[in-house]
Amino acid sequence: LVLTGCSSDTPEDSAAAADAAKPAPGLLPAAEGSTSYPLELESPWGSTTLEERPERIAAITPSQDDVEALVAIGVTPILVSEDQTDVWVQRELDQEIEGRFSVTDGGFNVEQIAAADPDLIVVLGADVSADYDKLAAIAPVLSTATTSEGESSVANDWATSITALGEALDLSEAADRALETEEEFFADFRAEHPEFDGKTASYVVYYGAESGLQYHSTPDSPAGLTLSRMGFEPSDNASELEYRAVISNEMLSAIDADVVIFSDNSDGHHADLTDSALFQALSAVKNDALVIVENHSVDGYFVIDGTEYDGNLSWGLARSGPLSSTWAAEQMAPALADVLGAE
Amino acid sequence: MNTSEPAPLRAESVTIGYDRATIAEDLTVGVPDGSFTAIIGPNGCGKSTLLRAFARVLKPSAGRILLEGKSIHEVPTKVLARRIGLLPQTSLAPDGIRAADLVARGRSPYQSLIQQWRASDEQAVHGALAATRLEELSGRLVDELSGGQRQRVWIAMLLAQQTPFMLLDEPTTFLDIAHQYELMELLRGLHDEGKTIVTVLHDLNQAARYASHLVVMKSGTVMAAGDPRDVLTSALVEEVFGLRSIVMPDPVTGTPMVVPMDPRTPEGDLDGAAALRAR
Amino acid sequence: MNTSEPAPLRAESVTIGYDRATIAEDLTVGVPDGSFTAIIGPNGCGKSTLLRAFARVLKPSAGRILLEGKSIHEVPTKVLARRIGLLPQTSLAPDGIRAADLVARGRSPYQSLIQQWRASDEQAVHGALAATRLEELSGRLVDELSGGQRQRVWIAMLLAQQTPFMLLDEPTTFLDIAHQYELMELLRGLHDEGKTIVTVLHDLNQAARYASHLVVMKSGTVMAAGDPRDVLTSALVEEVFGLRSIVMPDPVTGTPMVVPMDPRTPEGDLDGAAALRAR
Amino acid sequence: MHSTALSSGTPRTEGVSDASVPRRSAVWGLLLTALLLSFLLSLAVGANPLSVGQVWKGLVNPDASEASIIVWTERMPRTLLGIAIGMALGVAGALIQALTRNPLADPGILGVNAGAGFAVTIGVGLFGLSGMTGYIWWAFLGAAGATVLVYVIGSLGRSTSPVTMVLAGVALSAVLGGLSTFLTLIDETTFESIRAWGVGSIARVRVDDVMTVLPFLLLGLALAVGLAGSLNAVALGDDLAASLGTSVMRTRVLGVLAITLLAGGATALTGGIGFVGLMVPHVVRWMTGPDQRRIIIGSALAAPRLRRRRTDRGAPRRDRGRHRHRGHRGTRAHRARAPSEGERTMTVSPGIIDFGYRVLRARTGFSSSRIALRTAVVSAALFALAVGFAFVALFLGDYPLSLQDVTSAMSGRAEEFVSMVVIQWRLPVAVSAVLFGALLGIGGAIFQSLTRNPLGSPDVIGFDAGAYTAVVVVMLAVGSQHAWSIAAAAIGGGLITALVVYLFAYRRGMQGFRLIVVGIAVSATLGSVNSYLITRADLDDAMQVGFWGAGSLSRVTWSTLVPVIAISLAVIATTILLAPSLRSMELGDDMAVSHGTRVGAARAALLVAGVATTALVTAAAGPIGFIALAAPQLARRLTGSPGVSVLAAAAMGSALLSAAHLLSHVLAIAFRPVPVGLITVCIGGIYLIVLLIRESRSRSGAAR
Ligand SMILES: Nc1ncnc2c1ncn2[C@@H]1O[C@H](COP(=O)(O)OP(=O)(O)OP(=O)(O)O)[C@@H](O)[C@H]1O
Ligand SMILES: Nc1ncnc2c1ncn2[C@@H]1O[C@H](COP(=O)(O)OP(=O)(O)OP(=O)(O)O)[C@@H](O)[C@H]1O
Ligand SMILES: [Fe+3]
Ligand SMILES: [Mg+2]
Ligand SMILES: [Mg+2]
Repeated sequence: LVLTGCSSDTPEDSAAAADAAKPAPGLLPAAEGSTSYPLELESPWGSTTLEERPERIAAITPSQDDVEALVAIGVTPILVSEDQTDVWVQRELDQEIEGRFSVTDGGFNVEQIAAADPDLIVVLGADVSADYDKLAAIAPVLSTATTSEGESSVANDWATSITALGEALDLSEAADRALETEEEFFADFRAEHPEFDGKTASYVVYYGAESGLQYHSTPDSPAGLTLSRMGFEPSDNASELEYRAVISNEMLSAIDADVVIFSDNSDGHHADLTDSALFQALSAVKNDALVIVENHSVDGYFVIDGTEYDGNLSWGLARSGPLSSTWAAEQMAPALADVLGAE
Repeated sequence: MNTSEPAPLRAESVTIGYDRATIAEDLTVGVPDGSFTAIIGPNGCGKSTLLRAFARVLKPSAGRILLEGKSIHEVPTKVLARRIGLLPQTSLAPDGIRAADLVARGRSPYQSLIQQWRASDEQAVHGALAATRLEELSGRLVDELSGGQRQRVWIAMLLAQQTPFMLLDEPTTFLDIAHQYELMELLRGLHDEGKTIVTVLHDLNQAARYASHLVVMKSGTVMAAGDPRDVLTSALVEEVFGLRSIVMPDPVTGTPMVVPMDPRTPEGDLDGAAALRAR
Repeated sequence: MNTSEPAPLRAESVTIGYDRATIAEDLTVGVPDGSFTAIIGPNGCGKSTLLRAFARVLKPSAGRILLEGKSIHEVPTKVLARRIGLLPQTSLAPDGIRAADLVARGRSPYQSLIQQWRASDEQAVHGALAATRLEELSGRLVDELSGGQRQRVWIAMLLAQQTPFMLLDEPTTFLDIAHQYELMELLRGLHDEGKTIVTVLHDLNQAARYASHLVVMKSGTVMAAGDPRDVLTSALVEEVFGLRSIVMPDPVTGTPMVVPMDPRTPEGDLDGAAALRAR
Repeated sequence: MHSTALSSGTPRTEGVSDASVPRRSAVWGLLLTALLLSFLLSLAVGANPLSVGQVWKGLVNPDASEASIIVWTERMPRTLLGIAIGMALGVAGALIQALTRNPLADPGILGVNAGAGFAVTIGVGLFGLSGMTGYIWWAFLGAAGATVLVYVIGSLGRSTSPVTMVLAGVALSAVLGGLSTFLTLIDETTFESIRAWGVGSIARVRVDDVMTVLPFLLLGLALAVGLAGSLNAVALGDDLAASLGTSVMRTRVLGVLAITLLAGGATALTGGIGFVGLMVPHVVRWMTGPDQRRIIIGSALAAPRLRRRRTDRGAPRRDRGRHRHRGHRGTRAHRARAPSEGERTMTVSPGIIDFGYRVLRARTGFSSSRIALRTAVVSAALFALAVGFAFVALFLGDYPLSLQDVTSAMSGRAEEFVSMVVIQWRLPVAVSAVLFGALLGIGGAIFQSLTRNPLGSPDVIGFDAGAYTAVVVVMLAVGSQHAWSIAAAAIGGGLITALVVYLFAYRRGMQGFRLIVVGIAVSATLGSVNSYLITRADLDDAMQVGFWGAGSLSRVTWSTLVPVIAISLAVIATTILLAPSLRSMELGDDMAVSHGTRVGAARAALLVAGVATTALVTAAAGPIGFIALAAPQLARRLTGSPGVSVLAAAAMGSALLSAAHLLSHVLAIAFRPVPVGLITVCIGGIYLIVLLIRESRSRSGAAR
């Protein structure tokens, strides 16, 4: 059977995770001493108390957003969702993650989480209202969800998440450092690529004839954020489109920009669309400013202009975390420079 | 079976019909105390409609149906169901039901949550099966019975309901001649026990033989009512049905016997008015 | 309507039945050339089963049904459908169909993709509606007709099929007496035009009056067959139906007329063998 | 072919159809005008807000302008395609309804959709199939294969029975659908690429693909038109059909073939648009009358427009790691030819009547009852089984607990966390498996009995869609997620839907048929409303609803369960009180009234109770499909009871759901977690198929 970035590993035996319950050395960096325990952890669904500095951390957001945040400050979680762990996280990890848990239609499998015996449960960017009580019975729960006017929001803002993690784990300095590193990276990046400055860019993903073309670079979207940090401006129609709006053929002109990054998720059938008269009429195409990213996510690599790269660029662009966005920027830079420099 | 005190059932200037059409207007017709009433009349004249109104299946849009002086629509349905039973012209049997089960359904007016199946229910069903000679077929699937066998099952169900008033719509349909007469004898027996029988019949001779009271309908009105011996004449048959006939005494019972004329043998034209055969 | 040459239809030592039960074994029975054949017999004796076998709705498990010497199961169905028509004992009308449309369905054996509705179809339907006096009801919904009206629609459908062989299973069911005799007259007229009529009847007097050939069945066997005048005797009625009766000449037509005995008037006991009334 | 039908459909004898002729020609005019209008509209309206003038200019002088490109390369092919697919599905629906004489049958019932989906799943998952053209062939073959299988199961007895065929189709569809979902669960890649195919949109189909399929559609259409006359005959019953010169067998085989060609082709292109095939024939029949020739042509004309409202429903959502599974529906009954024990008289307790089966008569001074021994034994056994399964499931879970841990937790002597896992986490789920199964069984039994149709289950009639809508509204608009408010919303939504359906369907007494038709329409409308609400909602809320919409027991806690238990006690009590009325209504309204049943009131109350069962379960666990449909039919075949028995259906529902619950635990331990709903569908479906095959073998019924 085949796997893609959106797919899952075969779940590892959770019983094995329980066996390895002894704290592995070096799961997290040494304490900085800036946080004092016990620490009250608030969330819209209730609160828990962290009695002492945790070591075994379960990161249970299905999309693994919290894993990236943890790894960014040097922490290795003991339990994550069964989705494949991405390259940009993998390359920063210095040891294997102990266990995986499955996400089914019913929600979190709380028994698997309990069996891993965590002493902190991190859930950033997911609503666990229904399971909160059960999770809290297992271990203290850290969430950055906020409440306003009775509605809870789990919108994921990296700075908030990382800062909160730093505080809870007594790693505030590491958190600040991670954020600074990212800032520095993009400052350097913009300096290195002045040709991107002020150019408009759109990022679209093509899912094949069946489900069509989606627009992914609205200003607040992960890809939009990454592109703007790289120095680009949003394309003309970016603010009118919804994130992941399906662009019908009739409306293709809406994606036009100085450069169009076109991610092909259709198993190589993108010519169905790109050869059409309406697509050929785009100014980016006429100006030769179309970057086609062929996803071979099954085998974990992608291709731009005949060159293979490791990892899954689509997923990298679907995040704007400190590890993913810097990685994505690195990957795209040569091709973009090629297109824009040749202008 | 329990004898019931005599009880008059009557429609008082009722208007009955369906959404699109009024079938009978300002109709007044009574079922005499403890009578064996037969309703005859041409197809579509409203016999079934009247019977359904008596069984409060149809609600009259004007007028009232009275049972012992009280409007039947004011009597609790379950109570009424122990007084008046109906055998509709056509009925539906649930898939896969067996004869005895269907008959047992006739007991439902007597059942409550706690009293679901008393010895009296058992006896009533048994009696009904015996009276319709269905003992041997009682375990058979209703779907797999012949037309006549099935009709007897429905009659048994009505019998099991043990109501003092029994309304039957063409109960002899599908029955062979022996079963027809057997059914009529059965009804007569029930009548003798005090039940009031109201039945729609197409066989005028059976009606004449067994009924103590004959109601003759045409186009939603009652053309004649009374003792069959007085009512059933050749002229009436011609007027109501448009059928020329001779009416002679039944050689067995002496009741009127209608023998239709044969249009090919005009010498049989005993009646004067050889009018057109309308509808 | 087209006259058909005389054509014999017969069952030759057939075994017919249903999965669980064999209804008739090694039964041989013929419908004489151009006859008006009536089948009589008690409920459940196999009349409908035999009729369905003649109409090749049921396939005999042994023996053959022959039409003019050829097994009907070898004739293409559409061709056979122009020769033999059936009116089943009970039928299903599609929801929301109107009378004329239902009658028009009788023309389907004559229709093909290209010849969907010819003038001859129109005439046949019109004639059938006229013969059953349904002209005025032709636009009505079948669901909303009275029992007798509906039965006439089914008969009209069979008429519209214009087959030289017409098989009818209890066609007088639900009809009032005038319509019953009208139907019998209609069948006689069709018979005179050369059609072969086979009909199951429960009214022995009608059978005697109209049939040229009577088949008397009991428990899947033929007890007697022949001219009704010869066949229909009080002894036979008692033997077949278990019903004591007197058989006298019909005052109108002189054919045998069966008048059932009244069990209450034993002086009517004209027959010797006052046997048990079996089933 | 239009003109043939138009000129031939109506016998024009003077006086014959006078009443209906003008109305009919008006209907035809209406349908044709509407078709033309929708054709023009489809050209004029699109994603790009071109003005009518631009469109017209682009249309009449094709050049390189954007408008012209859009009109000629986008809108024209899409329009023609939509018409072709709509016609195919509409006609296939008319065919299947005529063949099975069941107004609830849609082409999917022959396994077309599920077969196509399964084949594509296998193709993608095991053979690395990709791209539309590949899908089409696999889908087509899958549809054909499933249909043939359904037909074979349906004809195992001495003759083909439409009822068995329908049931077999429903069961097979359920199983294939379940297996497809299962495969995609194992291998998410497959799922990702199939999901879009399965949503049923024609927006992205390419002209080339249509050309591949078009010959099949045309052949199917020709066959359908050719069969119309025979279908008219078959509608009169098998006896008359035979004597009218129609070979019933041949009509069925060809009809099934035509359906495969039409629906298989359309499904291959679009991934299945179910509603068209179900609804269009009803709308058309209502306008044109019951003649199949008119219905078939009318469906062809009408379908393209109705279809358009359903396109673009499945805007992709971000639901990584969370997937929703469509509920499966199905099941259709047949007179249970239980082995006849009529000849051998056996009475357990003293009784004088031979009921044809063993009867238990229990009498005390206070109460009395009679119950078929087999029904009693089977129901008791099923309940026992249900409780047993649920109990065993307590011992299984991902948190490692010893046998002793569980037993001591049950007796309240375990350590706090252990006892919480057992009592707070596992016990409510186990209890809900038993209770919800019973509720669903009861709801199904009530509706199948009221509508006299084995397909008449609450999920088909649309009451769970109503409950779902109300919950979505409450969650999204009001923002409340409390167990009581969700339960109240679900019941309220179900009841309002029921009321609406009832009001529409009521016309001097209610008929099961009209109830069904109105129900389907309402259900379809609500389905669209639901997807609209969800696509409009912001992401997180939508995800929340998505979670809930999947239908799963594992999130049930005592706080959600307590309200359900409280209300369901009332519902069950009502049902017990009304069961006698339900039984007497099986005999028709006239008979029921004369047996002392207040038909109107009883029907309304039963409707409420039936709706409440479904709504309660929907509220607590999300929609759980198939049980309401399958349990009454399975129970009936096991007990040999006449009609559907509420008690046995409840027991069967319990047993099914708790067996599925247990199995999902076993699978999770041995392999990987699988949603309960999926397992229910698979075991229920397979079991139904087995019963059908057994029944066909022993069936009499040469005649039927
Ligand atoms: N459901 C209905 N809706 C509309 N009209 C109806 C309905 N049922 C019967 N009718 C019409 O009412 C009239 C009387 O019908 P009814 O059934 O009472 O006749 P009937 O005397 O019983 O006739 P038959 O002897 O044929 O059974 C008929 O003209 C019939 O067409
Ligand atoms: N579908 C069936 N399956 C099994 N047995 C059947 C079926 N239909 C009829 N029978 C049985 O076959 C026997 C003959 O039935 P048939 O219908 O031929 O009787 P009939 O002579 O027409 O009776 P009636 O006058 O009551 O219509 C009956 O005993 C009946 O119970
Ligand atoms: Fe996925
Ligand atoms: Mg009547
Ligand atoms: Mg018969």
